[in-house]
Amino acid sequence: MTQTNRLDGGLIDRSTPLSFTFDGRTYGGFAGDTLASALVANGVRLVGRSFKYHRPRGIISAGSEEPNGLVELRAGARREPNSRATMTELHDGLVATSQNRFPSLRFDLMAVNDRFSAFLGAGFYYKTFMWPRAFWERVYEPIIRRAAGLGSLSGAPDPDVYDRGFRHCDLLVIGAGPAGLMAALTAGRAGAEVILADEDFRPGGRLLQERIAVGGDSGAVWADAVIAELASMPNVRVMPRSTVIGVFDHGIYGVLERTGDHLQTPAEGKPRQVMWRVYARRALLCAGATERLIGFADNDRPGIMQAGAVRGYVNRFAAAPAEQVAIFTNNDDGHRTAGDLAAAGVDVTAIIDSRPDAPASDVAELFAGAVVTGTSGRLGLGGVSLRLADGGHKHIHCGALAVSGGWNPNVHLTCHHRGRPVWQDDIAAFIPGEGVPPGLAVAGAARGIFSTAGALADGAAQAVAQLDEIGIRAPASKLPDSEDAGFAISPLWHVPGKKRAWLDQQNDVTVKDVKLAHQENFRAVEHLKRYTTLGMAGDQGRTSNVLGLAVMAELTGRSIAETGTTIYRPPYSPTPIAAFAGRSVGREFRPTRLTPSHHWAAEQGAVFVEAGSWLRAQWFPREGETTWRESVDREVLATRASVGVCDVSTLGKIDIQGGDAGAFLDLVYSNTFSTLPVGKTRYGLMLREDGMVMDDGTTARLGETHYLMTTTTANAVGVYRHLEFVRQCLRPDMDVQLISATDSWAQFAVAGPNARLVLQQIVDPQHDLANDAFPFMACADISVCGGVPARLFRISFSGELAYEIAVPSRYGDAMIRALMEAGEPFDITPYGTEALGVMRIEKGHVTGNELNGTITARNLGMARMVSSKKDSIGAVLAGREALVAEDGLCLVGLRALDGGQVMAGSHLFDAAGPVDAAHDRGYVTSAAYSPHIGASIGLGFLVRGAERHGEVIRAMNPLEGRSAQVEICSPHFIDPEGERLRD
Amino acid sequence: MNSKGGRPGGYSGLRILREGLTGNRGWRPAWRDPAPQPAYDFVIVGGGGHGLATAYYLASQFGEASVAVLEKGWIGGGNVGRNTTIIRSNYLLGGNTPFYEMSLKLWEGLEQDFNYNAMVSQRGVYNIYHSDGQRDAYRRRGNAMVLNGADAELLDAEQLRAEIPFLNYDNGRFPVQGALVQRRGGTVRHDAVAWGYARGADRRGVDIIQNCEVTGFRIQNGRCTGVETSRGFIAARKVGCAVAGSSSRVMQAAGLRLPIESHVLQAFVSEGLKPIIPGVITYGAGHFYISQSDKGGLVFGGDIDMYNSYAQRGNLPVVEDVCEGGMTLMPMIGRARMVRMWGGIMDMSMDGSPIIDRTLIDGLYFNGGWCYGGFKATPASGWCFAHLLATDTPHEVATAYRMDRFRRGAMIDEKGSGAQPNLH
Amino acid sequence: MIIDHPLLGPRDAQEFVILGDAGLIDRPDWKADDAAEAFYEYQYLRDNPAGTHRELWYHEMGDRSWLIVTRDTVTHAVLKVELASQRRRT
Amino acid sequence: MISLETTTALGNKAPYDETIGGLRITEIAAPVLASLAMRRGKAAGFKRAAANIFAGGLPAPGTSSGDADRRVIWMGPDQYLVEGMTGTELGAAFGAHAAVTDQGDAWAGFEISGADCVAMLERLSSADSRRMTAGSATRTPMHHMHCVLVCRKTGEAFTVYGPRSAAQSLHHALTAAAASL
Repeated sequence: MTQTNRLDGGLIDRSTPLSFTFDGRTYGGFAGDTLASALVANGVRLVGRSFKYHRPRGIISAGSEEPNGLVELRAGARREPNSRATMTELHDGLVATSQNRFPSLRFDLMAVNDRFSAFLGAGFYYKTFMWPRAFWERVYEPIIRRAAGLGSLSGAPDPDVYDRGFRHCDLLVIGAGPAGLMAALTAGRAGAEVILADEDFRPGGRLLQERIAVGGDSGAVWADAVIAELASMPNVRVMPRSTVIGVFDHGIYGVLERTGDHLQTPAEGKPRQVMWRVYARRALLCAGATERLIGFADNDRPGIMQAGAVRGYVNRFAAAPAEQVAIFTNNDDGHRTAGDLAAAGVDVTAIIDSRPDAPASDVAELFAGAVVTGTSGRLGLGGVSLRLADGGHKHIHCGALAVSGGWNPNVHLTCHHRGRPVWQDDIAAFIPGEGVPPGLAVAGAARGIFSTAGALADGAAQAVAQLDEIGIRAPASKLPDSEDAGFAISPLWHVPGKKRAWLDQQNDVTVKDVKLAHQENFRAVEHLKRYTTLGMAGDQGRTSNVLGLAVMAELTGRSIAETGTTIYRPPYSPTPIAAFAGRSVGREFRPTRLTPSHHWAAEQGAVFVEAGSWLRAQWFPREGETTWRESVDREVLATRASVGVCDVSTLGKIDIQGGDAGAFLDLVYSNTFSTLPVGKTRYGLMLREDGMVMDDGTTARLGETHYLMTTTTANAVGVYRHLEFVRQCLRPDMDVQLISATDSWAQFAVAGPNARLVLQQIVDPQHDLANDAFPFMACADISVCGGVPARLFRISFSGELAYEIAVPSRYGDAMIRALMEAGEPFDITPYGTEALGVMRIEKGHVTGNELNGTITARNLGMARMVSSKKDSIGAVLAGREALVAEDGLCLVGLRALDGGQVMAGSHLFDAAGPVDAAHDRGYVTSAAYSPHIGASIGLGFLVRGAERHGEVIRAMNPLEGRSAQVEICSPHFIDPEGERLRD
Repeated sequence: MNSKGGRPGGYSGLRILREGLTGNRGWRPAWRDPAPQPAYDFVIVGGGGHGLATAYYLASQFGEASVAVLEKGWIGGGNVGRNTTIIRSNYLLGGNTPFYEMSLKLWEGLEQDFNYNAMVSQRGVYNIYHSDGQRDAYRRRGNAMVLNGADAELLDAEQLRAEIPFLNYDNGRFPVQGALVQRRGGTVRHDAVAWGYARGADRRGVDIIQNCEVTGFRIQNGRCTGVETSRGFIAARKVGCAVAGSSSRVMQAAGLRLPIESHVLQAFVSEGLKPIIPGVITYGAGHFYISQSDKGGLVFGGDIDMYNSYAQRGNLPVVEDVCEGGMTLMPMIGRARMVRMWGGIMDMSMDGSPIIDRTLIDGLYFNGGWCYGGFKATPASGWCFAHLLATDTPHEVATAYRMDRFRRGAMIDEKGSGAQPNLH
Repeated sequence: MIIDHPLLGPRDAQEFVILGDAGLIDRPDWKADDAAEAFYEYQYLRDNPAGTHRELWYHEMGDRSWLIVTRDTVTHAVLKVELASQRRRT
Repeated sequence: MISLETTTALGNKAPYDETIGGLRITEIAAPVLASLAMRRGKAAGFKRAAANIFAGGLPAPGTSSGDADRRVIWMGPDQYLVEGMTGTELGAAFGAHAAVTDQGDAWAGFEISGADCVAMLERLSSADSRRMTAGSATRTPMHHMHCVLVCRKTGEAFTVYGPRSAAQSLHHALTAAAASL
């Protein structure tokens, strides 16, 4: 476990050694390492294989832009494919595995692709694999799919939990580098509510990676001091390990906090990550900049890194990329790298500076005006070949090459509202341009201010300016001194040559691919991106896009500014799907509503079913019953024979009060309610404005100015919304008040010939339930069981003598037990939604199956209920020609002949004739076995159905190869005259 | 040239070999960049999938030689380049099913027809159901499909589990009871559809003119005689608009008000992963559907953001809603990382179904209102629109897509949600 | 998105349900001679502007107010929010 | 005559009461609540009656008024939720000036107290509980449930009301959030 490339110093905690494995081999590291820095310290250069050509790849960066250093992290159900080694905080026992190779990382059979690269250029797959046709799914595609993709999911459910959270602040500071720290400090001292978010586990940004003094101290020491002061402010919240993933409308930011990823596993009940929705009045983007590479032949060998990353590994993590390091640069940054390496005692074998006027170096041999034309080494860099200023050639041995192609400001978040960055020549990079999200400002390197002093000053100034916009005066903080070097660059995008020069290493896009795209007229930047897949990988091309655009600009003879750029989209860096879902998953996906009798029903061993957001008893199996049908048939027969009870509390209940309540109902119902006497209930039909039936239900008049509407379970919320729309938007002049009473009442249907006898033992004696005293469709406020307030409605869904009795929900559990006790002499039978469904079909009552949003009152045979004497919603558009056509659909009853089965979803066809779309006459909406009739029956819609009662037709279900002969009949299978209801 | 590649410059495996061995110097532009002619017989406004397909079929099926496609920006930059690539014909209503089935049949022969591999991949579309009522609705739909000559199967939970074991069968809020499956459904590489039609049309003489924005219609006594563009006036015998997403904006220039609202639909893609999702899977108890691309990315989406928008970007609530559904249906995707979210602008019509029809203005034709159905409809939409433009009669499978159906009450409302576009 | 509720101040748009074009407030007269045509246009035709749009939002997870929100459909900027019940008919 | 016992929203005889970390979560056994809505055109009488029985009169949007045993929570324009009075009592006090509906059985109520209140509520609601002071009240969604959040003591004590039928789900959300801190 010797860390061969570990240097002295750095910001790691040597007192806390850690052990981890990569591809099964055990290595050592220290607290404060990332997986990447620990691998570097252990001299591991080869970490992965590329996407298309399976080229050996190593770590390039020290940040979230890493395109190559992707590993499968952890094991079992917690496996995390494509995890950036550079963003993985090392913990003891960490397990990492390389991906996209077979059988091993060092020997990968798929590397053969590399030899055929001439045939695998950009978009090659669009041009072949077309013959024979059937071969695509069977042969070609499976091969391509297996070859594609990097890591693999475990296939097991994610065992961790994720939280969602909401935070509000005056100023959100994004990034804790010099600009961000200075901004947060300025705003914090001014008393503003501040959130400082940084994706790193240790705030400081590049201050941690450079040897740059700030205020006379090292950058890291200064950063620690600032963080300490911020931590002491109650109005400031510092959020390390927190990535701002997206900018959404009106100052809403998505922030992913990795609360558990630095642990082996999160503690029980604690989230792995929290997705914060941050509401920020203002935000400041201090995300710094990302260093570009340079395109040259075989520039993807393990050991070739960003120069800034090399500094980071040496200075922050005390890890040398190799014993001998060469530098290839087109700007001064390369020289800073040389200085840092030399100071750390690493041998700098050469500085290759493409600028003829490169500044002299006192730490290494300088090749001014030279470029790298090629590299050697199979699984890791062995050396580089140069073309010197004088045209001569030279080979230099080195284990690592630090490349600096210039810096791209991290403008990503400024593009999230489709803003387009603009080109700035002097730094040869895009900076934030038009369309930056309102409320978001940019400071420091993120807008091209590359010096430390410049970043510190800009951070402070921007914070003051942003707070000023929201009326918070912030005194300017005193700025610490730091370096203020200028930035000199002369762009070099790629070194021309025959061999492949990589631009996008994650997607294996080379200069040749861009040339081909140009040749085939995929020249618009979006075509370039989509055809070559440049910048479409997980890093969204952070290190590669600009190179590709520059090459295209070269080919078209336009400037980069004219060529333009594609834009970045959320998330800023790849974000687990589970983190967006939070706790609303599995059984908690949506709330579960329980009926007041739920616990009692569970005691009875009821089988439950989801009914919208509710759980309802579906049936109550009894000892010895082997099929659900047995239970349901028994419940139906027992109810029709004696008495049954069912919890119907789920029906929507809306309390409607006011002097205009009746007129209001006349408008929302197609029939009239203003004439309904107090103490009476009426069936109401509610239409949408387009004339289709929206809902139906019974509404009771409890007083002169007081109605109680019931809705179907499914539409309770929608109907309430609709009533508020009518009340507030259409008739604000009316005196109407609404409130939902759905949850307030436990309501039970008591149905069957003995229903009255049961209720008489529950209802307090002063209330007369005799038929003439409390007739069909009567309703009243009553009391039960000695003074408990209750409501009684004489309504029936089953077609039997029936009541619905309601008590306040807190009495619901007691009430069902009371009804069962009172009903015992009559063998009262609890029934569930299945029996309820059977009985309503037998009675011809429609529900959601029939009211499917395309059905008119006319289709239901209820055209007469649409009053033409008053204004009611939907009445006018219900009269459109196609909706009143003679050959419209009519609700019919269907009765299976000779033991056949009616199946809902079957289509209806005449007794004879072809079975095809042209001869389709309708469809079955509901079906059930009717123990009462002794046959399978159903409801359905049939063209001209009303005229065809008595005819025998076919209910066809070719989908499942089933069919049935059915007789068309009235939808009312039992008691069509409704006598049972009335006695 | 070789037999498989069709005409000179055709694409084929042999061609790839030959080019590979000779430095890939022989590849030619997939389409030209011609300057606009002063006049064409047919001007198609909109260089998206539907516009390019219309031009392609005008040339290949109706022998029209004088056709131009005018595109404001770069071709394929609209919804054909920003959708979730699904093809299927699992529709319920008579006005729709034959049309989408025709489209699916065209997809099945498309690549050979236009000599471009758009990766039409019929790996199956699974619509999961979670209740008896939903099963019955799917049975009605599946029967409608079969009756219209499409393929459909109704699986119960056990049959489904045998094919897709990784769904959350036992611990979800709503039980997984089974699925309606269309095995001929699947996915297509969306950009390639635009490029394939463009290349095919171009090689048949169609002028594809990019960076040419239509700013108005020249209408003389009730007849459209051409279009004003950012590159000057272009005369046309007939003008066809296929600009879904911007339909209202463009048709307003002709003084027309449409039964359409524009809404943003978001979509998402994960990092490349080894194959794990077999076909297209849609959740029946929430807003989530998913497939896996040939590159390995999980491509998924859900419902629109609900508010009217032309912004091509959405907001967090819908992202979260989609991921909640995904995690509940298949909790194994939790640790897969989303790399990009984006939005496309939908022409949401008043009944959820499209319009392919003449307008009140002679010589001006309209194709739009595609809601989410646009991508899968591309071939049939192009063919039927070409048919209407060339013959002035609607194609038999598109007769229901009339502009006046709302006035007559003949809506084609698959969801039954009525005249509220954001519910379709 | 955030809707600046006239009574409650800024609220997350997630608390709301969006119906659509605010024109739905101006329901035609059912007795008028052209009622059929008027209701057709009222129910089915939209301006659908790319720009300023008046629309109806319902604060379902909040105070149950119906609001008229004036919003730019290109930038999503919210320009004005009023209580529907307080509106002056235009 | 059979007599009826009441159960709590969670379906038990005794209310739930648990301390998780620094948080105590208590189910309100039998909420006494009623909805109070002003009848159109009865503003004067309505306000007069309110002034008589509620300390501080009617609350402004986003707040509540009254005293310890009778609080009025602003729910919507001209609509309030009254704690500590039944519909009958309210009806008597307001007569024809108000529409009154009992709501004690419509809501499940939970008291939350402890130093971590805000940290917990941050995981549940977009309401800025950090800035809520004693008396602040707002309707806010929690895990897809329509809830009412009332601040009793700044930063230290809150009440959450949610749909009674969803009491189990609300309870799960509250306890999970408390445990996740």
